Amino acid sequence: MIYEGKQKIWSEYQKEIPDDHYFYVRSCIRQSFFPASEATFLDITRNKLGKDIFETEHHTTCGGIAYHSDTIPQETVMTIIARQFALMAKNGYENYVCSCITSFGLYCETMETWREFPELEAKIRENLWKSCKLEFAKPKFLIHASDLIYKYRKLIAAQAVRKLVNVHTGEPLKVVEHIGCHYSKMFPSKGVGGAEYPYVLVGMIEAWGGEIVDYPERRHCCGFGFRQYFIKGNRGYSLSNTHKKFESMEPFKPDLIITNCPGCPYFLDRWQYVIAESTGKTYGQDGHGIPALTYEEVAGLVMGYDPWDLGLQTHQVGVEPLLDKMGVEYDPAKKYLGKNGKDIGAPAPCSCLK
Amino acid sequence: MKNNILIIGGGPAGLEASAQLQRMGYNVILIEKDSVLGGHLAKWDRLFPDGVPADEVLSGLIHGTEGVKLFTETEIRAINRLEKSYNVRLTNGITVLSDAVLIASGFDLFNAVKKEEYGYGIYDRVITNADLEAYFKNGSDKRIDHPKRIGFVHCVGSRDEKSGCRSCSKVCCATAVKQAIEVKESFPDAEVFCFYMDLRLFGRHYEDLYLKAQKEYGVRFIRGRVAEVSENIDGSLVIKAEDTVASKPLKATMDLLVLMSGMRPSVSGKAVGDLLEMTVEEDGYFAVRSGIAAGQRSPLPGLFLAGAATGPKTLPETLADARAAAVEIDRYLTEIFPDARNYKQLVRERW
Amino acid sequence: MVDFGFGLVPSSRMNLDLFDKEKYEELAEIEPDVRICMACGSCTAVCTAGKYTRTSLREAIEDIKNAKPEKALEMLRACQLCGKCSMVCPRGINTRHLILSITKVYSAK
Amino acid sequence: MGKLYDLLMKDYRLKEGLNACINCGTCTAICPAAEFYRYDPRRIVDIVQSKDDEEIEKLLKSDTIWYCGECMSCVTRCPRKNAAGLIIMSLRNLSIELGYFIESEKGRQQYLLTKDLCSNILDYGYCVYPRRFDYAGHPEAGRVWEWEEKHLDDVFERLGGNLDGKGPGAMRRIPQEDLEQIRNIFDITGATERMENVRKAGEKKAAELGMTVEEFSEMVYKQSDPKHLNH
Repeated sequence: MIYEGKQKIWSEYQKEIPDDHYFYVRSCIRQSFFPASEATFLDITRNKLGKDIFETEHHTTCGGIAYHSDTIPQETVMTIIARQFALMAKNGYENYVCSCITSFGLYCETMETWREFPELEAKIRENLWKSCKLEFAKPKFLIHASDLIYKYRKLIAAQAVRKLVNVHTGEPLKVVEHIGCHYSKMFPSKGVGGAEYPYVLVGMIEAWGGEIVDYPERRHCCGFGFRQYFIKGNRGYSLSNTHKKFESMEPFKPDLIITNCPGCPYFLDRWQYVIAESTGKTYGQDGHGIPALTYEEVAGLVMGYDPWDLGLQTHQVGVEPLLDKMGVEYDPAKKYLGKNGKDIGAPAPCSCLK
Repeated sequence: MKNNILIIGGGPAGLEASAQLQRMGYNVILIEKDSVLGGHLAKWDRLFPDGVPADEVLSGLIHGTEGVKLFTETEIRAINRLEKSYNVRLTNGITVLSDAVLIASGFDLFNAVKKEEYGYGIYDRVITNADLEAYFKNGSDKRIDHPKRIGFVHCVGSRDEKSGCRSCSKVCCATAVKQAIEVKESFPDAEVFCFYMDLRLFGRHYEDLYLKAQKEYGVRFIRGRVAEVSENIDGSLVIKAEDTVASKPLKATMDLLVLMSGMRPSVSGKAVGDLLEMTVEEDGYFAVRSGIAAGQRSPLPGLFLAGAATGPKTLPETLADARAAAVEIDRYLTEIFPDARNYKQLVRERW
Repeated sequence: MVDFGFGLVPSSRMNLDLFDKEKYEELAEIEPDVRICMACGSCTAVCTAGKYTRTSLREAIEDIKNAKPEKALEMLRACQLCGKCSMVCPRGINTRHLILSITKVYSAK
Repeated sequence: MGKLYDLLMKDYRLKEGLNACINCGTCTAICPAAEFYRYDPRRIVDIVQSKDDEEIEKLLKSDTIWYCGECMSCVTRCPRKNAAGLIIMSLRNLSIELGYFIESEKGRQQYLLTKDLCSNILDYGYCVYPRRFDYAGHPEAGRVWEWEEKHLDDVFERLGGNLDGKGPGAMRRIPQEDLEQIRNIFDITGATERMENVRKAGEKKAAELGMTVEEFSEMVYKQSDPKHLNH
């Protein structure tokens, strides 16, 4: 692997990311499964970086999951998107930051389709007025929330209390990055680093002291596949695609997987559980899995957030080996406590996965 | 009849046209931007279909240019069209008043780095056709270390709109087959695979070469374009394609992957064209005057084109082009150019 | 082991790393023309058995090269050795001999 | 030639997604579905560009068009700037519009998908809503979800969420006025009509099979014929 070759490509795919004043839009999956990640993101941008980032309670799903499950027409999803954009403009913002990768890809595609077919844009403008009495607007900058963390990765490193380094050996942690397919595969120029060697997560890992490992199936989808997951009869597809990735990364012995798509950390986590429980195979050390974290969680860890405030207890793959390597202090007894130490029980143990 | 003729480009087209025009008695000035003559031919080891050494062909071409005024490491600084002739200032300080100009600026090899998914310049064991020729010529390349499995990827920067190159580069299929045979000669134990979309083996003896590669060398031809390449922990490469004959995705591990970089319009040729405000077509190559019968004439009177400046060509085609250019230049300089009174009308009628 | 109601499913991806070079050389030894097939499909187009069954010499040759010899044998099982394919092969392959050779080499355990 | 093709061509996704295909196979080479289903996106594109209505109709009624996971990895690969994934989306769209989807096992799944995802959006403003994501239906969500499901309010409170709460925050209760607007959007852009049609088609199919809607739903959720898979 020739590092300089990648650098050359990275230098060709740098997108403009505005400095401040962001309109934040949440992700259905991230909110449902990783609510602490979004909370951490807002805390970092607002309180650690001092940025203005605004959220309105009136925004909704973009409809992307329903759209990519072919349950709603294109015109419907485009009008919902137009509504989100209108809310941004109404609140005086023009920098649109979304938490979801499916949304991000869909926004890019929608803007591109409107550009190519102005009559469609006109139709959506009309739809928006008819249905919501809102004025049509488009963002000046469309960015994914991971783009923002990427932009401020060095500021975060400056405030970090620890690095992505094994404190026992002094070696950098080996990190696998997984980019959501819809981040840049459709529009390579919209993603930091392009589609083949995206830099958005690599940049974070480098800035925070980890070592990136590139493995043959790096570019492959996690296997979500929308309808291929939601319907039980189709889940073999989803599972098998994740399995293919893990078989490919196994020889590299990664310590950690970092993701920027909301769904991927769920699938890369839970499918390890299913593979372990149904076949006995595990990919981490001594029967453990490989933790698959969101970029917000990884940022939070280096900045010294408590792992249980970050929600790491809601991953099925245990994160303790990673925390031990990083020298993160944590109280195992507090892992599953509710707010203010409330006892809310704990998950049943797995039969195979540690 | 000692007209000055300026020939731009010292590759096969420029050399051959120089030789022909010199023999006809013209005063030929040949400029070449590099320090050596021959263009890509100088970097190639052997040529399809019969494997003659490129050196031999090149020295033959150079030999024919005796008497030609030759300037290497020389480019054009400025060029003006006077009433009939071209006033050309060269970077070596010399100014030439030329009655006819031949652009033989050739092609650039596609920069394989741009086909990002193949990882040239990123994965250690991905090389190009040009790298392999250099290896055959010089005998060393640390990326080539007793490979057991070698893959050839056709159409790299050809027939690919994503890389901005729609056209077929014509020579890569035959080059791949030739190199597959040669690599098998160098490493008899190796398994060799060619991944192609269509095998365009149109020329004389090319099909024989293909048959030979299959029959005598056991080269495996797989119809399917390579979709992506990645690197294993041991540095070997994983390639993915669809075998479109079987309608199934496939993967294979390779120790060496050779990308058949195609032809792209020459960047330095384009710079010369810009000085003359010459039209290029959508594909980036220079436009000939009109249609298929235009031969070597450019839209500008007295300005001619030969070789890959007007699109991908094989070596024999390039040489034929050069000879045709010589004939057309001669015709122009004898039938149109001398008639000062009727020059404009003759240009209208016969250019 | 837990039953989730679904599980890993088989891959269709052909893996050329599994190609049995020695066996193939054995075949090429007795029928060298296996190397020169161009996969044009003429044989399959005229195949008598192919009209009624899934028989295809073109596919069988592909299957062998793609490390799926069992599929190749399956592809040739209904062949009646009528020889029409040998009449149309543009490369003049002795297809009957090739079919017999494939069966001989790859059926042997 | 081409009544169905003409209908397809009205779809912006097809206009964007279909240029002339050269059958190179780069899409299939990396397609997650081509590996785990009996599926070849290259052939789908080729059939559509053939404009052969008979073949297109077969596709619209088949399982084949439902194998794609819409990851769009094919878009990055195509040397002719085709988008097999977008072509699939327009085929699915037409299959639903014409009611053909109900003919195939995989297509039929739209009945459940439409019901679940659209009602999540209309009822809550989210595509996924944790109270409707049950461990029983999703055993792969793990022991940890089994636990979270029992303590959703506590878990969300602990993790800085705002489950069903007022104001902004993760999984907040989206105000009724906003849900009204989403419903209006559904009404005027054809989503409501589509939901109705899909529901009716599903119920009709259930009746044809002599099943109650519940039995039908259960079957659609779990059924997977081995014919979809490679051997």
